[in-house]
Amino acid sequence: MSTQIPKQTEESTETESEAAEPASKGEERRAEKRRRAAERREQRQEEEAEKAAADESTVELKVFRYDPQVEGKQEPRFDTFHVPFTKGMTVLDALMYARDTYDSSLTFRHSCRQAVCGSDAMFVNGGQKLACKTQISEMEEPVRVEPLPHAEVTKDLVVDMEHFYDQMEAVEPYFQTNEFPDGELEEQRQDRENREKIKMSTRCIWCGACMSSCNIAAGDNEYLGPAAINKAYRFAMDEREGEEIKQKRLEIIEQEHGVWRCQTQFSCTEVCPKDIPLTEHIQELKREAVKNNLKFW
Amino acid sequence: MAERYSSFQKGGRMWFLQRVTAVFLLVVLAFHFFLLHFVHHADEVSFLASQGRMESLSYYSLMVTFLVTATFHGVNGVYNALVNQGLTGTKRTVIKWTLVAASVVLIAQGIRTANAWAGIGLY
Amino acid sequence: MSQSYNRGLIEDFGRWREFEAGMWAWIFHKFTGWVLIGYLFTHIAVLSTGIPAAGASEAAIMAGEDVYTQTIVSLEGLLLVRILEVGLLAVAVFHMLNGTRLLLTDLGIGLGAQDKSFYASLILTGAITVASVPTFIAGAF
Amino acid sequence: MHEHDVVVVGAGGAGLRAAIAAQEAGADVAMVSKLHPVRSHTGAAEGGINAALRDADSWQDHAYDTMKGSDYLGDAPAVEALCQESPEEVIRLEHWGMPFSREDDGRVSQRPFGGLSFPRTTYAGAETGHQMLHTMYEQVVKRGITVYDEWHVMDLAVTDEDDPAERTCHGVVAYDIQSGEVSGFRAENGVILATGGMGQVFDHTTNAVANTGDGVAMAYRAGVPMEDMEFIQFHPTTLPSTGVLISEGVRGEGGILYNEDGERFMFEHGYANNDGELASRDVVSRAELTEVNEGRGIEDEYVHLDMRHLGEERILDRLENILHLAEDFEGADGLTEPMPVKPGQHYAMGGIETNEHGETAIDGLYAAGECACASVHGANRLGGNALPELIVFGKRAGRHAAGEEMGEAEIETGRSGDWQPADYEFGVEVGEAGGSGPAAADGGAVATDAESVVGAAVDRAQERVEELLSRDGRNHAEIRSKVQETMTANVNVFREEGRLEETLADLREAREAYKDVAVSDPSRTFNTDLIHTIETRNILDIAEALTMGALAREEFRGAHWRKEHQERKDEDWLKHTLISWNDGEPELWYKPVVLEGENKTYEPKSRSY
Ligand SMILES: Cc1cc2nc3c(=O)[nH]c(=O)nc-3n(C[C@H](O)[C@H](O)[C@H](O)COP(=O)(O)OP(=O)(O)OC[C@H]3O[C@@H](n4cnc5c(N)ncnc54)[C@H](O)[C@@H]3O)c2cc1C
Ligand code: HEM
Ligand code: SF4
Ligand code: F3S
Ligand code: FES
Repeated sequence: MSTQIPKQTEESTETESEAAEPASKGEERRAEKRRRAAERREQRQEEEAEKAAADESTVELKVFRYDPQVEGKQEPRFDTFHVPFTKGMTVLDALMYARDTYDSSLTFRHSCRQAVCGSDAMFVNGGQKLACKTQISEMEEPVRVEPLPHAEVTKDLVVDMEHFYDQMEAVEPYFQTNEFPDGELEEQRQDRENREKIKMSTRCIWCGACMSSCNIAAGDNEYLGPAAINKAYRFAMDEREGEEIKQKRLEIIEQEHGVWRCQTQFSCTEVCPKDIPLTEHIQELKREAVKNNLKFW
Repeated sequence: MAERYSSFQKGGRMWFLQRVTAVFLLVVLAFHFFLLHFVHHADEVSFLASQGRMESLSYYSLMVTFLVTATFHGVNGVYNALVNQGLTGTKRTVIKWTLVAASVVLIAQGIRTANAWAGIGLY
Repeated sequence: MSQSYNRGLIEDFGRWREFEAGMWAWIFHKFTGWVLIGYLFTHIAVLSTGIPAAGASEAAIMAGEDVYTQTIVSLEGLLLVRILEVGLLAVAVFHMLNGTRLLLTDLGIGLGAQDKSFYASLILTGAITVASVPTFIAGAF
Repeated sequence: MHEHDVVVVGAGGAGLRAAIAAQEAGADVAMVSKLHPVRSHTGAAEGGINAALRDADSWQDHAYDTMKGSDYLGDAPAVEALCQESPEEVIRLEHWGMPFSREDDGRVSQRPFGGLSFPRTTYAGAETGHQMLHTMYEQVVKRGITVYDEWHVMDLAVTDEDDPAERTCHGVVAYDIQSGEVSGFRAENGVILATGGMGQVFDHTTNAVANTGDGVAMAYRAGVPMEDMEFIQFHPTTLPSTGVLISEGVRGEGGILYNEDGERFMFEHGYANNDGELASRDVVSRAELTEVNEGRGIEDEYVHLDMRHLGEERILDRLENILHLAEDFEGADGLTEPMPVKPGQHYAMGGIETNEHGETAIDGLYAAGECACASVHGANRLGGNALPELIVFGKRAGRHAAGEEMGEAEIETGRSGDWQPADYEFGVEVGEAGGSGPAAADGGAVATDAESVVGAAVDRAQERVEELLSRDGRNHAEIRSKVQETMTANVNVFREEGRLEETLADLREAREAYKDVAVSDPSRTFNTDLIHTIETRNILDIAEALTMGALAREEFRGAHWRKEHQERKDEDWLKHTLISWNDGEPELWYKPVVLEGENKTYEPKSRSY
C-alpha cells in the first residue's frame, strides 16, 4: 500500500497536464472522467487500507495493471485490492469482487468458472495458474496476480493469445483417416486401451499456461510448444487414424521447431491445470520419431 | 507460422546423436577421470607417462574417439542452445560454420598431440 | 503490437526463487555443458605442448624437462588450478549424473520422479566432489 | 464492413455445427463470437449426448421419452427431427474423431440418463461437451472457416417494417473487443444466432459468466418473439458454493441422494417411487428443496450425493472429472465422502422462437442451440438432449441459411395460425423505462437496402458506445447483481404469485437504474466494463420476459411450479408462451403446441417417474 500512494499522485498530475489540451468535447469529458477515476481510486485505496486494518479476514491482492491507451496505466504498475475473504474463494472470485466493487476497469478473461474454458490462465504468485481453479486460501499473501509471462500484454491481465492459437493450429489439429466403416451409422472401432492412451491428451483446454512456462518456447518463437505437440500426440496415437496418417503426423512434429526443441524442463507438466503429462507425451513422440527414422539409416 | 512446414529437417538425427554420444561419453569420461586423477595422480603427469599409454593402439583410438565424440557433443550442444534461444538467419549460418571450423581445429590439434605421443609421424 | 509492454527476460531471472526443479536442472545442465566444452578447448591447448615436447631429446623427456611436463607440473603446482580442477570435477559429475537423468527421461523412465532425481544428482555431485578433494589436492602443498 | 453469405453469431456447439453445415452447402461463412470458440460453454457439458444408436432402441422411443419429459409442451416435428437425426450426427462426430468412451467391442458406450427408457446417452467420460466442442472446432480449422473471435455482437441489422413478419435481417453489428472498433457484418443469405444460454440472469447457475442471453435479447428487440421463457431447468446436483455442475452421469451410474437423516429420500419420501434418483430433473430438484425446506437438509442448504459404493475403479473410469470438480471447487473427495449438492439454474428451455429448420419470424434470421426454442424441450429438458439439439438444429439452420432446399416447415413462427393474445394484467409497468437514451437502443432501422440497414445499425451502435464511454453514471455491476438476486430468490424452483410480482417491481427499478449506467473505463482496448454493461441490458430484458411468462402461466407444468396452481391444466395451458417486444412494450401471447408427429399424435399423459 504505502509504496502505491506516491505513485498514484504522480499519475493524477500527469492526467491533468494531459487534459489541458483536449482534442474534442468527448475527449474533454473523458479526460475529466479519468481524472476523477484517479481520484476515486486514490480514495478507495485509502479507505480500503483502513478497512483492511480493521478487518482481519481480507485478502490482499496485488494486481498488474497496464493499458496502452489510458495515461495513468501506460507505465505498468501494481494496484492493491483488499477483498473480503469467503470460504472456498478462488483467485478468480477475488478478482471479480475487486472489479465489481472497486474498479470496473480491472480487466481479465474469464467465463466458465470451472476450469473448462481455459480463459483465465494467469501468473499467480510466480506460477502459471488457472485463476478459477486456484483457492485463495492456498496462496501466500499478498497474492500477486500478473498476466502470463512470455506473451504480449494486451491490457491488465489479458495477453495476446494469437501466437498460441497459431501454434495449436499448425499441427493439423483435426482427425484424418483414409478408411471409414461402410455403414452410414457404423462407428469406427476403437479399443478401450487406445482411448485410454489418448484420454489425457484430449483434455487440453488451450489455456496456454504450459507454453508460458516453457523457457524454450520463450526463446524460440517458432517452437511448437507443449500444448501443440500434445495436440499432435492426441492424433498420432489415435489408432483410428491408421498408419499412413501417423507417418504424416510424425513428420509434422519432427520439423526443426518441433519435438526436438523440448529440453525436458517439465515446467509445462507442472503447471498444466488438466494434469496432462506433457513432457511424457513429448518424449514418447521423440522416441516414435527416432524409431521411425532409424529404419532409413 | 500457421502454414505447414514441408521440408523434413534432420533435427531428429542430431538429437539422437547427442544422446548416443552422451552414453559413450558417460563411460569414457568416467574412465578418463578415474585414470588420470585417481589411478594416476595429477602431480604425477608427465610426457613419458602419456607417451606410454598412447603407444597402445587401443588407448590411442579410444582417446581419439573420445575427442571426436566430446567435440561433437559439446559443440552440437552449444549450437542447439543458441538455436533454442532463437538464433536464426545469416547469423545462425555464420555461427554454425564457425563452430564447425572450431571443432575441426580442435580435433586436428588433439590428434596431432596424440600422434606426438604415440610416435606417429604426423604432427 | 509494438505499443504493448514487453516484460522481458530480466524479470524471468528475477523470479529464480520460483523456478521448478526441472528448470534448475536445465539451467545447470546448460552451464555445466558450456564449462565442459570450454574446458575441452583449453585442455587440448595445454596438451598441445606435447607436440614440441615430442621433438625434445630422449634424456630431457626421461628427466621430465620437456615443455609438456614442465607446463603440467607448474600448472598442477598452483593451488588455484587444483581448486579449479575440483570445480571441474563437480561440473563434470553433475553433467554426467543429470545427463543420465535426461537420458532416462528420453527413454520415458522415471518421469514422475524428475524432481527427486534432480535433487539426487545434486546431492551425489556434492558428495563425490567432497570425497575427491583429498585426492585432488594431494601433493599441491 | 465485412461481407459473407452466412454469418454465424456464437461459436459453441450449435454455432460450429451451423458454420460447418453452411460451408458444406457451399456458402462463404464467417463466425463472430465474443469468446474464442473453444471457450464456449458447450465445453462444460459433462454427461452426454442422447442418440438411439442400437437395434434394441428406436428414435420413436427417444421421441416418446422427450415428449413425456417436456410435459407435452414440445413440438412434435422438432422433437422427431431431433430423435431421428441425432444418431447420424453422433456417428458423424465419431467420424470426426471425437474420443467417445468405448465398450469392450470397440463401439461407442452408452449410459442411462434421467427420464430415458433406454440407456442411450453416448458420452466421453464426464467431459462430453469439451470433447464435442473441440472436435467441431477442429473441423472448422480444417475447413478454414473464418472466425472473428472476441467480437461482441451488439445488435442485429434488421429492416424496420411495422410488422415483424415483414422484416428482413441483413447482418449484425459487432464490437471488436481487442481494438474497440465497431463494425458491420453483412450477411447475404442469413444470420444464425447461436449465442447459448442465459444463466447469468440468476446468481446460482451452472452457466458461464458469458452466458448472458445476448442472442435472445437481440432477436427480441428486433421483433422476434421469445418463446416459453418461464421454463428454466434447475439442475438438482450443483455444488453449493460455486454452482459447478455434478453431472447427471453420477446418478446414471448409480449415485444416491441422501438427506441429513441419511434417508434415500427420493424413495423414502415418495418423490419418485420408480425411478428414484433418475427421475426427471425438475422432480429431483423439487424433492431436494422440499427436503431442505422441511428441515432435512444439511446446513439447511443442501443434500448429499454419494457415489462411493460405485468403487474407485468405476469412478475413475467413467466419472474421473467429477472427482476433480468436487475437489477443486468444493474441497470434497468423492471417493471417500458424499458430495454436497443443491439445485442451480442450468438450462433455458425457452428462447428465440424458431421452426424445425431454425428459421425465425424474421426473414434471414435463424437461431439454433440453447438460445433457440424450436421447441424440443417444452417445459422440461431431459439430460443429454441439449447436445444433440446443437448438432441437429445447428446443421439444419446452417443448411437452410446456405440456401439448401428443405421443404415446408410444419411449425409456424410469428403471429400466424392460431395465436391468441393474453389477457393478463401485470400489476407493474413492464418494458422500456421511459426516456432512455441510446444506451438502450432498439432494433429497427429506417433504411431498406441491405448496405444502409447495416450501416445505420453500425452508426447506432457506435453512438451507444460513445455515449456509454463518455458520460458519467452508475456502474452496471450493482444492477446486474440486484437482478440476479431477485431472480434467484423469487423465480426459482418454487414460484408464487406475490413474489413474482415483487420481482417485476424490482426489475422495474433495475430498468430505471440502468437508464444512467456508464462505463468508467475509458479505454478502447479490451474494455470488458463496456461489454458487461451492454450484456446487463440483455439480462434485464430476459429476466423481465421470464418473470412475466411465469406470472401469467397459472399451472404447474414441467419445470414451472406454481404454489397456487398445483396441477397441469391441459385444457387451458397446452400452449406456448410468447412475448414480443413491441417498440419497448412487451406483449404476451400464446400459440398452440404441435402434438402431431410424423405418424402419430402424442397424447398428454400424466408424468410420473
Ligand atoms: C455445466 C453444464 C453441463 C451440461 N451438460 C449437458 C449434458 O451432459 N448433455 C446435454 O445434452 N447438455 C448439457 N448441457 C447443456 C448444453 O451444454 C448447452 O445447452 C449447450 O452447450 C449450449 O450450446 P450453444 O452452442 O447453444 O451455446 P454455447 O456453447 O454457450 O455458445 C455460445 C456462443 O455464443 C457466443 N456469444 C454469446 N453472446 C455473444 C455475443 N453477444 N456476440 C458474439 N458471440 C456471442 C459465445 O462466445 C459462445 O461462443 C450442460 C450445460 C451446462 C451449463
Ligand atoms: C559424461 C557424460 C555426458 C553425458 C551423459 C551428457 C549428457 C548430455 C545430454 C543428454 C545433453 C542434452 C541435453 C538436451 O539437449 O536436453 C547434453 C548437452 C550438452 N553437453 Fe553433455 N553429456 C556428457 C558429457 C559432456 C562433455 C564431456 C561435454 C563437453 C565437451 C558436454 C557438453 C555438453 C554441452 C555443451 C551440452 C549443451 C548444453 C546446453 O543445452 O546448453 N557434455 N549432455
Ligand atoms: S496442455 Fe495443459 S497447460 Fe497447456 S494449454 Fe492445454 S490445458 Fe493448458
Ligand atoms: S516446459 Fe518446455 S522444454 Fe519441454 S518439457 Fe515442457 S516443453
Ligand atoms: S474461467 Fe474458464 S477456465 Fe477459468
